[in-house]
Amino acid sequence: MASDKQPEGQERIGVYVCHCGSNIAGVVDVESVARFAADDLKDRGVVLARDYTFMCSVAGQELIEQDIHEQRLTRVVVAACSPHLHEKTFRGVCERSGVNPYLSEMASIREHVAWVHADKAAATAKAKAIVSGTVERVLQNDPLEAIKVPIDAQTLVVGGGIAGIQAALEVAEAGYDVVLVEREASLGGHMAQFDKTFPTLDCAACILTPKMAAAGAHPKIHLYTWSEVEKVEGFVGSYTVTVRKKPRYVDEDICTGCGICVEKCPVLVVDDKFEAGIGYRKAIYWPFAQAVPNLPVLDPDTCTYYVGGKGGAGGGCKACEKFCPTVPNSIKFDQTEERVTLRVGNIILATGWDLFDARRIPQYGYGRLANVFTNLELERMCNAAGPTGGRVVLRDGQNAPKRVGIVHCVGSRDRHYNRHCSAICCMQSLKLAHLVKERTGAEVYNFYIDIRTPGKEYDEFYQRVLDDGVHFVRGKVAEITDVPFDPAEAGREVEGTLYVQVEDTLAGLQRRIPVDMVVLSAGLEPRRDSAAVGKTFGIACSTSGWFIEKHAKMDPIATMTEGVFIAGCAAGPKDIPASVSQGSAAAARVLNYIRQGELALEPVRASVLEAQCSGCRICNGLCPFNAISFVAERQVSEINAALCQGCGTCVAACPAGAIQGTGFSDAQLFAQIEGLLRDVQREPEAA
Amino acid sequence: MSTPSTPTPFEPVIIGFTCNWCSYRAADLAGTARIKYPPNVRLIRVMCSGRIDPTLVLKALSEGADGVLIAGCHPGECHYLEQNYKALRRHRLLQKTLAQFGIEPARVRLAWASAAEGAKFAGEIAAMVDQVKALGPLNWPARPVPEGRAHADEVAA
Amino acid sequence: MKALFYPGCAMQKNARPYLDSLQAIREDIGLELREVEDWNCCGATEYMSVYRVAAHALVGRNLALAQDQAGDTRVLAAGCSACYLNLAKTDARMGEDAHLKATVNEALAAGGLEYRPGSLEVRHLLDLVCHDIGYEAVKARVVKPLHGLKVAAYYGCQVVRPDYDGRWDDHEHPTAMDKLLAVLGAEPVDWALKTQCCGGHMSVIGPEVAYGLIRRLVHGAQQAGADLVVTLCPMCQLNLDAYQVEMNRHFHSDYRMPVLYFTQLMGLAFGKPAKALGIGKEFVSAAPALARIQAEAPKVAETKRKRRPKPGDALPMPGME
Amino acid sequence: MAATPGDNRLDHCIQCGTCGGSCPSGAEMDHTPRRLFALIRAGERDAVLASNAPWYCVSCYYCTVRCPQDIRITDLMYTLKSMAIEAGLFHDASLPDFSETFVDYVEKYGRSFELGLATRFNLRHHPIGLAGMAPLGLGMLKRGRMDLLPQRIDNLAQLTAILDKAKALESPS
Repeated sequence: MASDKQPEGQERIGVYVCHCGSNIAGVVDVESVARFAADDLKDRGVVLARDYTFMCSVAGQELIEQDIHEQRLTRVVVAACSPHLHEKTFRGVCERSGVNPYLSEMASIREHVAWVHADKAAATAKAKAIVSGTVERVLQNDPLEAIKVPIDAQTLVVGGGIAGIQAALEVAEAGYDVVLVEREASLGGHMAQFDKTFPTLDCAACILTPKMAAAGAHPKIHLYTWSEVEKVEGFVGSYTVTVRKKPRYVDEDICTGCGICVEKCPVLVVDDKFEAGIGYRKAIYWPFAQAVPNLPVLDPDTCTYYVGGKGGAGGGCKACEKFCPTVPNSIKFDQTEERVTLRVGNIILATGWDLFDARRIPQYGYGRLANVFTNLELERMCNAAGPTGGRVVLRDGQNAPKRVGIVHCVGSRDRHYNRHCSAICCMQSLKLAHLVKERTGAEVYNFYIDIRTPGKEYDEFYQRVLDDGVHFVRGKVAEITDVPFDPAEAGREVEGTLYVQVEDTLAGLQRRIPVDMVVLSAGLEPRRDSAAVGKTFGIACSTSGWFIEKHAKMDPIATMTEGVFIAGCAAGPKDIPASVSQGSAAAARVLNYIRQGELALEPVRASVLEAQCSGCRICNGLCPFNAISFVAERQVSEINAALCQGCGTCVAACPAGAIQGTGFSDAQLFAQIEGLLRDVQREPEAA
Repeated sequence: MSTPSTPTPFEPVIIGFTCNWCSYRAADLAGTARIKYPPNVRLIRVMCSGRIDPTLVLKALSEGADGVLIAGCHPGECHYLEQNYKALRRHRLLQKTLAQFGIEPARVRLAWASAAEGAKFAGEIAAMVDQVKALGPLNWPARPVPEGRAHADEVAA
Repeated sequence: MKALFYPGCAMQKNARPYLDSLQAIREDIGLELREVEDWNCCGATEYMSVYRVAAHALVGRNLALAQDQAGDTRVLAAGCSACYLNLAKTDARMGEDAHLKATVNEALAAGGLEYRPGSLEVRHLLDLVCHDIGYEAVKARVVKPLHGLKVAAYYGCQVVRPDYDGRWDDHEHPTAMDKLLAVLGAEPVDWALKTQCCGGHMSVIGPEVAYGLIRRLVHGAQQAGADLVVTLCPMCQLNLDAYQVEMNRHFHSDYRMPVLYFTQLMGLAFGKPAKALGIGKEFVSAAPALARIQAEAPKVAETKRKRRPKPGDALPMPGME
Repeated sequence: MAATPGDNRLDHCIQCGTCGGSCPSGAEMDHTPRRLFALIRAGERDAVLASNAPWYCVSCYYCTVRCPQDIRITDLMYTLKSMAIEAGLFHDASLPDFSETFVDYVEKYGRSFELGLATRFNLRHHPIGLAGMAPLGLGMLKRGRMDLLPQRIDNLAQLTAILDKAKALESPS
């Protein structure tokens, strides 16, 4: 072995081979591995090697502690499970015993050997190679200290839906400042659009409005609605955030929210935001009745002042301005966008979801057939404050449907659109079935592939809907058409009947079920701009567009970027209780950081050896976190340790070898390669 | 079962570089799911496939490995945003370099596996082992690893 | 543009008017077609039902011949949906399945041929006209616009589905032919059945199934106000036209919905005589429908200004972009 | 049986019924395509190969483009038809006969032959129906849309050699 750093006799390594019951010992000859380490790796500094049933047990940990004390170990290798499970455990053992925790290493011989190989001899040989590689690596480890950064107590919450509101309230209630940024003109998010919530049938507004009001009035919550985060700089503890406030054309400080301007505005347009396209609003409008803040917003795309009414652009009716009773006038036609710069220590992203565009499935006829609606349209229709005053009617606005088909999984669980299950549509469809039945007495058919009701009291609600007499047809709807198949079918039905063509898979029959109204349970999709938003905040999206958690199971709130957390549907479809829980959980994580005052970061970081740096700046553009900058006066590049996330790309790219990647240095990796290939017989060089 | 006359079949040794977030976890998942694959690959964990510089690959080959597998997150899913694209570009360039060294480019394989793709990762390993078996032993005489970093300025971007 | 041409069995005979009208308009739109020499039947939907690999070899011979005769073009055009699909399918499958490619080529070798998948671009005539030659070039040749003629563009199945190369805007509601007909001056009607099945081979092996499907299409076109149906496939034309008569007899109905090829309408708009376009050879005469063509474009009624909605008024429809 | 050639994605079927719902002749089939796939999984080979469903497939490809699991259902139907011919299990012999008659003409002449096909098929299976269909045939002849004699390609020997070879490769025995 031609390693740069010879142990020179002073390093004393202990190797521990775990049986993990029979998990490892059933396939790998653990005694043989321990003997190999003790005998063959003696010249590499291994002074003792043991095998033990469960290294992670208290007894196993004590074994190491004892050896450190009695055998004066300086480095420790544990051959057991994946470091993702127990690296922290064994680092802790070292730390308690006075050995720098970063002088320990794990060799994964369970996940990467015992569980994936059946041939015992081959598995044992591979385990030995891995142990050998890990011993070489640990010899090259440097003692490290965790990096400490101070945490600014102010928190940014992005998204004012239920998850964001919850997070903001939790942090504010604990006594810390929160900046809550919402893209729309009011807090509330999608939940504000719903009528009732499953499975309890609470009125969505009744349970949401108090939270919106509390967030709006909280002295610690600084609200920026009709605003977007434009730029994020810095790192955990001290982010600098630029918020862009879009012009509302209404002075927030003067306006009293009396609503005369809205009343007097003569321009009526379809509200395809809050009313999901089935209601109208004015050119100056309230986002909705309970909006927080209680301020109207003016839409320059439809206001006659901007699009040009009588007298051309700049003319227009100006009725809002004329009738505004405040002094000075609240209407500000010349308002422009503003930028606000803020300092925050942590960021919670609760940016939510978009509804699948049902027009993408032409055979379902949405947009073509008048009486095909989306779930969101029906939510608005059911809502007493909605465009129909809570009446469920056909597109004609008059007649109630006598037969309604509800189609599940629209745009979900389908390789052509989204492969994921949208998680809430089964329950939403059941709820809508119940509401339609209750309001109209119509025959209701639910067309489903599987009914998924895995929440508290969810299946009980399904039972209740069965009691209501709602029909269930198991089959993914093939098409919805207004064309009768033949004169006989036409004769049976009235003009305008819709036929839901489906295979009733439980009966094994193709059926055409005539209905008056179809409701498409369109699924949840990632926000269309999620990739760009992810880039702004330095977090990653999956190819499907949902944000990626640090760990899907064990750390679903954190992201790969320290100090940036996600809550609610931004990481995938969730129902209201889950979104609320995540909002609280994200707040708890942030409060934890704030209370600590400073944060210890993993010291896996890159750093520049200035003496070797030639100032070529190749590394400068490579860093995804903008951690590398060029210091002009010294003509070298410099890495900000707090910004660096330790990916090592710059280490690999530096032509001078001037960048050191702590924890994954060239020396460590080279040594590990040598150790791993210790057993490989190389052909003698050609004579 | 082999008769005395047949020589031991060639079992290649392959070094696999895996990233901390996707492919190493995919390997963990393959284990948890007890998906079997050939024991010829020995894994090294790095934080990101963007860390793999050509020197590491050449080092492995010169130390006796018959092949090198580089596995990262899927393009677009990198936990460091887009560093795996850098791995992709370096791999392309490295293959040209290998050809100049007289080494079959197929000995260095690039694969993507998300943390959820244990089965895919196992499949990639099996395919890699077959690929290298077909090529036979590398027998690259031990030689010092190049002092400077090969083409670092070209591979940087 | 230049292309090799695979006419297929139907165009030779039952769809003769399709071929004749194509020949009549070819020069106007600058389409140079060279027939693949000694082509054989594509196997329709039947050969593959009996032999899975040989079916690809049957088509493979055509592809190999075309490839060898290609010269200065890569485009292989077909007019019949089934021919088009079979040629495209064998090309696609050989491209994605190395084993199939080897097997088919081994069979072709018995005839001294070989086909390299991907070496040809298999296209349907309508695709070429709409997407390569383009609406503007077609429009430039229109001398007798088909004003006043309401037409139902009927695409059938196998041109827009499964669409291996992603050439069509939509598998269920394509619009390419509608746009073409609009360019000719005709008025395409909005109907929901434009890609529904004409009955295919069921007209022979299970006529009652086919009659139901034929009636639905003919009735749907009539309900939509169409004077005639325009098609791009000999099989669709045969089922909707010739079997319309049988269907009427079966159901005791009296539908009279003429079915013409898009090339025939192009010819009319280009001022070609009806006879040269094969018009008159259809079972359901198109003459009454064609008599409705006017010299002037019909006036479009002005849209009323929106008034303010009142409670109980119709709800707005979602926009279609 | 589960290893039906032609599509290895059959295992992904979630039994949603999009295929059976979309099928223009789905109402006439004894088993919908979805049910056939369930039967294949259950190992009910004979029931699958005796089904009329593959023969009623009109190759409209609606199921194929709509299938949420991207299963090439239409192509599977072709596979099932050829397997059914080998197994000879269908109840209605007229179904495969049309295909086989068609194949016969193609192999004899290199082109299809509508008159012969229709006559031979109908003579065998619908001798009464044939009389009813005569006006259609006559109409076709009158309009110059049907040949009395089949056309033959020049290099039929080449085609025969190719097809013979392909068939030999298809069922190596």
